[in-house]
Amino acid sequence: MDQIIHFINDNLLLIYLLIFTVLLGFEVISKVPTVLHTPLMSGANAISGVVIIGAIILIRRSATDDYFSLAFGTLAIALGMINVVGGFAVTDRMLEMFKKKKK
Amino acid sequence: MDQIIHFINDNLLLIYLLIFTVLLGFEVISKVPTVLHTPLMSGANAISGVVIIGAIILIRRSATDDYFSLAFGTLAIALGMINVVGGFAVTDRMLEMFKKKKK
Amino acid sequence: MTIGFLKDEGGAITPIVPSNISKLNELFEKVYVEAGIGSGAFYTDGEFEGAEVKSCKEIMATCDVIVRIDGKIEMDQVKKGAILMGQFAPFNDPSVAEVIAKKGLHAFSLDMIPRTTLAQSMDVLSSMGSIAGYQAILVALQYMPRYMPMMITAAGSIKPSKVLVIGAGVAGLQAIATAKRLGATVEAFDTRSAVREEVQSLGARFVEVEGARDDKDAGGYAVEQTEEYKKRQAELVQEKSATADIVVTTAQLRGRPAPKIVMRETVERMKAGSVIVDLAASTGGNCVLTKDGEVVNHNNVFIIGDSNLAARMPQDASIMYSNNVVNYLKHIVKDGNIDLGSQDEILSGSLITK
Amino acid sequence: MTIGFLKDEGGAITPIVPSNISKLNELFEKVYVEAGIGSGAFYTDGEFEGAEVKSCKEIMATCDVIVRIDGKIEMDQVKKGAILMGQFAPFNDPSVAEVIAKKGLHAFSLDMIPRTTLAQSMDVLSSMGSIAGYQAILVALQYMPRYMPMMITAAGSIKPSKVLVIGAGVAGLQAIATAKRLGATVEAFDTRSAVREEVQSLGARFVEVEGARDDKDAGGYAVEQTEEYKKRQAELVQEKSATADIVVTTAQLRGRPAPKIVMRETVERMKAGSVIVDLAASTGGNCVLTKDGEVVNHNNVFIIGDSNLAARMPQDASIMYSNNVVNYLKHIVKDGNIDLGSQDEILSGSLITK
Amino acid sequence: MIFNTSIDVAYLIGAILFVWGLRLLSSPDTARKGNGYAAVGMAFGIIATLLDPRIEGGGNVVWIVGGMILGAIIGWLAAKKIKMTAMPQMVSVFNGLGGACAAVLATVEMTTMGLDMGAEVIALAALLIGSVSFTGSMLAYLKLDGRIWDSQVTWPKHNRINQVLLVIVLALFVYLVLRSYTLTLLVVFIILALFYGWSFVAPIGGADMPVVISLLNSFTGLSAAAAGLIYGNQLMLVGGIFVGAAGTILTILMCQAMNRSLMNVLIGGFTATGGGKDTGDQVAKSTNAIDTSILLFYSKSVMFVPGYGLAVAQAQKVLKELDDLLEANGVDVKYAIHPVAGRMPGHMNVLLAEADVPYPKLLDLEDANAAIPNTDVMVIVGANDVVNPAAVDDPASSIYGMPVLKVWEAKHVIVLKRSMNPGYAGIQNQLFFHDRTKMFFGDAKESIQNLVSEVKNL
Amino acid sequence: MIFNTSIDVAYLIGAILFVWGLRLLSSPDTARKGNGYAAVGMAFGIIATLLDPRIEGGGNVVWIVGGMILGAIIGWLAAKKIKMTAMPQMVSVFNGLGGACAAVLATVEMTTMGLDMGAEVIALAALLIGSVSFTGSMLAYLKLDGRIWDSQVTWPKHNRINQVLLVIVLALFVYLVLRSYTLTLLVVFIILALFYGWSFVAPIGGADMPVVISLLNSFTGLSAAAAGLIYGNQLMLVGGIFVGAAGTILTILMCQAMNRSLMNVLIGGFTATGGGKDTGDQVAKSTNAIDTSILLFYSKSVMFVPGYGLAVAQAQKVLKELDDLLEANGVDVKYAIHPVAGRMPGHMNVLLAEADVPYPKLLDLEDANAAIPNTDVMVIVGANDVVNPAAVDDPASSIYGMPVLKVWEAKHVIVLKRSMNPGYAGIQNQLFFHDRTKMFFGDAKESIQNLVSEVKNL
Ligand SMILES: NC(=O)c1ccc[n+]([C@@H]2O[C@H](COP(=O)([O-])OP(=O)(O)OC[C@H]3O[C@@H](n4cnc5c(N)ncnc54)[C@H](OP(=O)(O)O)[C@@H]3O)[C@@H](O)[C@H]2O)c1
Ligand SMILES: NC(=O)c1ccc[n+]([C@@H]2O[C@H](COP(=O)([O-])OP(=O)(O)OC[C@H]3O[C@@H](n4cnc5c(N)ncnc54)[C@H](OP(=O)(O)O)[C@@H]3O)[C@@H](O)[C@H]2O)c1
Ligand SMILES: NC(=O)c1ccc[n+]([C@@H]2O[C@H](COP(=O)([O-])OP(=O)(O)OC[C@H]3O[C@@H](n4cnc5c(N)ncnc54)[C@H](O)[C@@H]3O)[C@@H](O)[C@H]2O)c1
Ligand SMILES: NC(=O)c1ccc[n+]([C@@H]2O[C@H](COP(=O)([O-])OP(=O)(O)OC[C@H]3O[C@@H](n4cnc5c(N)ncnc54)[C@H](O)[C@@H]3O)[C@@H](O)[C@H]2O)c1
Repeated sequence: MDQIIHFINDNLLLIYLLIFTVLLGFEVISKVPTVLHTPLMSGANAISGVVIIGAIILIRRSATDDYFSLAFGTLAIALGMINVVGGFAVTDRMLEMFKKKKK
Repeated sequence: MDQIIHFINDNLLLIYLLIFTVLLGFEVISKVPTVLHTPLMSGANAISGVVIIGAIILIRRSATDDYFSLAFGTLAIALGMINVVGGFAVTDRMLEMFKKKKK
Repeated sequence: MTIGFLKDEGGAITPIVPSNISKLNELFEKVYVEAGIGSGAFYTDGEFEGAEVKSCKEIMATCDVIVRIDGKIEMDQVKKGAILMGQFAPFNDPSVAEVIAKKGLHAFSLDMIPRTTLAQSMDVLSSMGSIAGYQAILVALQYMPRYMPMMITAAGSIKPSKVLVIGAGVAGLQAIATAKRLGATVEAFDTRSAVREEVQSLGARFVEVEGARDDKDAGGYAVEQTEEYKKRQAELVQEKSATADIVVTTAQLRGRPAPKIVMRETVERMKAGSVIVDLAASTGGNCVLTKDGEVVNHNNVFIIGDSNLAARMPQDASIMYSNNVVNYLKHIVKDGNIDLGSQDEILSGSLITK
Repeated sequence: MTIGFLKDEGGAITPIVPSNISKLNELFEKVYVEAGIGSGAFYTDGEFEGAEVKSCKEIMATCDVIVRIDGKIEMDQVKKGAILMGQFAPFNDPSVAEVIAKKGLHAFSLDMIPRTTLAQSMDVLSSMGSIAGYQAILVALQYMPRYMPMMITAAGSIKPSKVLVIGAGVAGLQAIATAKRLGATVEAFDTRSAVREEVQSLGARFVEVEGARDDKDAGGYAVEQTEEYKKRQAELVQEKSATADIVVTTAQLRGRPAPKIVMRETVERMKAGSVIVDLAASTGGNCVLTKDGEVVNHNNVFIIGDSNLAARMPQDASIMYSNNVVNYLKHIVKDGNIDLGSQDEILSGSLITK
Repeated sequence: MIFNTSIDVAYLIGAILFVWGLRLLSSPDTARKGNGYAAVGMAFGIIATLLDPRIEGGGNVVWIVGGMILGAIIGWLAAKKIKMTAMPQMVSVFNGLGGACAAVLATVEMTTMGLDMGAEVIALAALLIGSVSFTGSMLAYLKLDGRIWDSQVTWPKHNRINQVLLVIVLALFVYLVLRSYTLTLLVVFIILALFYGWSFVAPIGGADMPVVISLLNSFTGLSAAAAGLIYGNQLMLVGGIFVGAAGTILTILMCQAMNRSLMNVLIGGFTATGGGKDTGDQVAKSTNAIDTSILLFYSKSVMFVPGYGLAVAQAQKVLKELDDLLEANGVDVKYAIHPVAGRMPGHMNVLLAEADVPYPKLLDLEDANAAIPNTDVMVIVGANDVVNPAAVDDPASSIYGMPVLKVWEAKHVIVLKRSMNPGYAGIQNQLFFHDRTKMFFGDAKESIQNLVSEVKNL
Repeated sequence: MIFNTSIDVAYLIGAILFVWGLRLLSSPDTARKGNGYAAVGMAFGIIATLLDPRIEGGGNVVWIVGGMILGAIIGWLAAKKIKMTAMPQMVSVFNGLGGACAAVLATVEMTTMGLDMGAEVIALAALLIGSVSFTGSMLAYLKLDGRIWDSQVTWPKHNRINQVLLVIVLALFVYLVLRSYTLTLLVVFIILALFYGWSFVAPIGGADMPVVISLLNSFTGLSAAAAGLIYGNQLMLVGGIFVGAAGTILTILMCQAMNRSLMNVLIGGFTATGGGKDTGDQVAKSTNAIDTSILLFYSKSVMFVPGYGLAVAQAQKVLKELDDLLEANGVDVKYAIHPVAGRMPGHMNVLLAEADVPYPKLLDLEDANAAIPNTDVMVIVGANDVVNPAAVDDPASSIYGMPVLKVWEAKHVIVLKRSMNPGYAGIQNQLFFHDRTKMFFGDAKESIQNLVSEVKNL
């Protein structure tokens, strides 16, 4: 409990930010047509690949001979990159059908 | 320039928060029917009365004999309170016409 | 003042219906109606409460105002200074006014009421034209051996009839509306350019012949067109009629014979069982084969010449005509009198004995 | 096999139209038509290309299949073993099948084709009934002295006509649709409960008389109703007719006289100029005053008894009838032969000489 | 510690309630609830501030409570007593007072505390923005209330003067921050700021005041945010910024609704009533689909008056659809059919029958005129001559004496047509300039289609 | 210093682009652009990370670039080669890999660094969520791709087992945090987490996999956010939380679109194809206004097949409105009129004439059947018998031999009716169970009205 209170005290701005981000996430999605559910899911998935940044940081931080970190880090980078590149590309393909017309 | 950079560095979270708040403000208002413009303006105006919090802080902080601050603070509180109470009340009256029907 | 209403020779429409008598009693001292005046419209003499039923002779001899739809009133038997009301068509026979004036009588011709917005409630040409347009389609359907609407059925697909309306004045527009209602494909022609939008406003197609003479200054009536124009129009009509199932013609020119628009060869190219309804029959007809008051069967194309189609619907026609007359009288009778010298546009426009 | 088509006595509709001959040539060795068969529908003999024009006698003497709409074929002059086709109405006269069979002939009665979804393209009752319903309104308008649609005009406001349709089968529904199109306020009656939704689907109001006998098992045809029910229905009809401008009755019971629904007093309460169109006239009529084939003027209410309204529109009626016949023949003729013993529902249902 | 945290959480909740409240406020169905949420959020903030143990000082409860009660009473009474029509003015006053509050706070801070440069910048900003908001709002109030006319407060080249003024104020701002600051200079600064607020609003047309109020409202929000920075209070900061952003968007939306840009509005110099189309001296007020749809949706009775324009636009079917939608929501819908509407006898009947409008809904001239005074909204769909008051009150008119539909006797009149052009009779129609009339320009079919969409969204 | 700040600003821009991108993604018109924005945001983030001078360590550019190129190529090829219909599976795989990435990072952090308790909690959370997301997504992929059937992976009382499993995992989590942590225990934890992910998805119906993927996607977002906390990276944190929130809402919306609750979906055990109405053994697929409207809007040719239901619903006028809207957007619209549609000869003609459908748009049986194979979407509006394939392929049927509209030869078939009830002939209709058929249940008029609203919003 104490720790939680401490945490809140120390990270008040962070908490504001997180909650507002959540609100923004809700607000942005709240009125989306069903047909966009899949592309949206796919797009969101691509964004969640942002975790790759962590992998890059991990490797950049690692000693050049820390093969454990390097190996796993590279694996993580590859995985994340698949998620990012594949995710955006596949979303784009899904959305091709929507480019045809303008009102 | 330097100061700005410093400021950004020191208040990164705050800046995130502010920008996200702005985005949220945009997003929340972006599709509002014309007829709600006035009530919305009025409601937003009432919220901007949040400045009253500053007035309260000012007085609470002041020494009991700092009549300059006390006088001005009380003036500020009264002004703010008019804004807040009047603002919400008038908004509510404006919105009375909308309560009639439900779809 | 007293007013008397006479019956047209063999006419089904009555210029006065029972429900209007009370209104006339407010304007006139006494109201007379000829015996049997309402029979064509299914009114018995007994229904004309508030009016006195008299013979034609008596009415002519005594009344100050005498109304007969076609205006054919024996002037010799009429009281001096009396006012006659009817459709005298002075534009067709300009001498009529003179004759009446010579007899010391006055005459209001209801077909001379200006076609303004204000006068619409008195405008017998509009109300009767409207009925004629409606009936034009019904009478055509009586002869046409085909469905008017489209029908996709198990026993075959029937295409919608094509209806061509030539002259989209009041009658033409109503014909368009009626044919549209029954599901026909309707096209219409007119020389006045303003009509285009009106035709389209009824959901029909406007077939335009370019080069029509302008008509802005003719008070709403059509002007006669050039030879070149007539030729091109005739060609287009030939074209359209060949495929039309029903042609309704209403083109009239005030004071002149009706333009000949549908030619013999045109008729001969039409499908068997097709129908032409010619509302301009009384002034010669828009179709060269038209005979006024007759149905001509020309190679199984029926040409119906009838300028009095309103009589096919005598009850409503009588009600509307009577309303027009009453509205008109309300307008011109002031304090139990008619001021023949009035500058009122409607009164002076329709007073032909000046 | 050869097939020959005969003309009805004085009938305007032809059971074969020129455009269908080629289809018959695929089914039969030779196709014959009686001279003048298409005249009522505006077809000349010359138009029947692919068929041979012969006299009635010759056709009867030579053809294997003989078609005449009303089925009135001189059996003595017909070749032995020939197949007759027409509307023999065996439900009205059950002896007819026997008579034909005795002569050694076979007969298909087109009015006995089952009313199934599959058989609809051969169903002459449907196609002719549909036309009759459409024409019922047109013929009524020929007599009614009033506007059908509502008209708010400067010469007075005209209320829409009230149309009451009794019996909403094929003809009744088409009458409803046609009256609606022309702007009437339409109400309809029927004893079959399923009709309610069908009536409403055309935008008309269904006037329900409660307590009708159920009819689910009568193959789509109406069953006779109880006395109590008849009484209440008559009362409601009395009510509705008193205000109706047009009453169209189509109620028929297979093999029995048409139910009497519109009584004398009902008619006498109707407004002058109102019209009753009785499509059940041939089986006695739904109105007691109906005379088949006549227009009765009863106190200025017109009662039109006509069970053959389709003949008012002979061209399309002929096309549809002919399509029905061709579709029917296509169904029953297999490899140039008709298998009289077939178990096919449509064939065996309409074969009355078994 | 835990109490402090609760205070922080209360602020947080307040902020969330602000956001959620404004979100609900932007849809008619939930607007009232949204206002309530925001008010609760405000209560959270105020109570938290009152209880926050981290604020050290005299306490001075009496002063606080006194000020609060005084303000609450004044605000409450003002809000309740004001006439419905004067509400926008009231909002303007309230907003000005909010700005004044921020300005007062900033002044006190400037004079009493030793601020570092950053804080000084922020305090001066709050002072400037608050002051501008104060005087600007007050002038907006006076203009809206009709107490001051545009011409009374505009000078020649006013916009140029404003630009110069702004430069001076900003220069003084920079000077105050960078160089030494004296009380005198501060007072000069305050006076200039107040004056600038007034002068800023002065040349803007009276009819554009709502836009100005919205803009000044977002200013007040920013000044509150600035004050929040001074006091390190997240709720003020977040709330202020949020309102600032929302107000800005709202201002832009309001300009868009008038088909103008914000710049265009601010440069000002427009006619007294914007948004309408001019014809000669008179100006007709115009409206749009959203406002009209809400007007229709929330009224008890609506009467359509179809005319030739309905036929030209072939709008009968969409009109019926609108009718159906309104009926489904309990609005009583009728049609007033003038005998000569259209171009042939019975023209409207043909159209409305095509659209399946039940006959009992059609009123003829007499019935319609009897029903009009009890009708909330008359919607004139492409009719003109048949609703021309000249027939009743202008003996010189060519249609004088013709019975017309007295639509102006209803509470509201909406006229759907494409332009100010006359109808068949070729005469001007004073109805369009009537107090209760609003023009809804555009092809009738399109306009009604838009109404249908809007009503569906309600 | 300034460079550092630029990096921070780049992250900030990345975050804003994420938000803006997803916002644009939620409307068909701008969706593609939105995806592009988000991708650019990601590029900002990655490049900023690569350049950030504040990260000290070996650099190891080769490893990084190697990993990136490898991943990029695999991802790109996978995305481009995959069949259109298999895209959801692909997304699932991608998502699983993202989760795996987070799990790997967390594992490395757990093993290599001395973390304080807070960081440990966060790392373990990332590890847990990432692992669950990984195996769950993989199973979802296998199910969606038809490689594994529900029955192959569900055990009796599966939900109970899952609950127990969850408790064990969480207990281990707490133990790892509070008590000493050993590598063995960590490995056990990882294995359990991976297994739980699998087991969590196993009992959920194959047809519900899209919902599951969306849920797991928001999990991945959360694990990314957790990783962001570990590395103190705002973009990861904000982006992760944002996607987590958006994903959660999206998951709920997807459930709503199927008329189910999330709980209902997760408890699972449903039929292989959810959302349809059952009739005997066969299941018809159902659809809704939004999907249908988009299908119609973005197709080249649409053919309506009106039947008796159109008449009953009196939907002819709204149908015409839909027609107009589609035509206005370049869709070719036709009507196929079957000769016996309705209840009287010419029934459909009467209705469509009333709605003013131009005659050339009406195709009779033959013309329609010729045009159907080239038609994108057939919309059956309350017809039944006249589109029954039994007439063609079931000699036992009472309507065998009747010519019908062969609507099933078009690319898509949408059937508007209220239920699975038969029509006049009283016989079942196999069309409803056809591959290309989707049922849109409801009164035809209401359904079409909804379509109209949706099309207008596109
Ligand atoms: N009923 C008859 O038998 C008959 C026959 C002949 C003449 N008239 C005369 O016609 C007039 C009828 O009066 P009314 O009020 O029906 O019509 P009106 O006075 O002619 O006015 C019609 C109005 O509709 C507007 N309009 C035209 N197209 C439009 C569109 N697509 N969308 C929206 N608005 C459109 C026009 O204004 P914008 O151009 O600004 O859009 C016009 O002012 C009377 O003067 C009458 O005497 C009647
Ligand atoms: N044309 C004629 O002359 C004639 C005459 C008599 C009989 N028939 C027969 O009628 C049939 C006509 O075929 P059809 O395809 O037009 O009709 P159908 O086969 O009778 O099917 C109509 C369908 O419309 C649906 N429906 C009813 N009301 C609805 C509403 N408000 N909204 C949406 N859907 C609704 C019904 O399904 P739900 O209940 O699930 O909604 C029903 O399955 C044929 O069998 C034909 O033989 C025709
Ligand atoms: N103010 C009002 O409210 C009002 C009321 C009724 C009529 N009017 C106007 O009165 C005028 C006359 O109406 P009407 O119906 O009595 O006209 P009409 O009977 O004199 O003529 C019928 C139509 O035939 C057309 N026509 C003439 N020659 C033609 C030709 N060669 N080819 C094709 N068409 C030809 C005319 O243009 C006219 O439209 C119209 O302008 C009408 O709008 C006004
Ligand atoms: N399957 C198909 O496609 C198809 C095609 C055409 C007709 N049908 C069916 O065939 C049946 C007969 O149609 P029809 O038009 O030849 O019928 P019909 O001519 O025999 O009778 C006309 C109508 O009168 C009604 N009626 C009988 N007695 C009545 C009474 N006392 N009062 C009121 N109404 C009374 C009947 O119910 C019927 O609706 C109907 O059920 C029809 O739906 C089916």
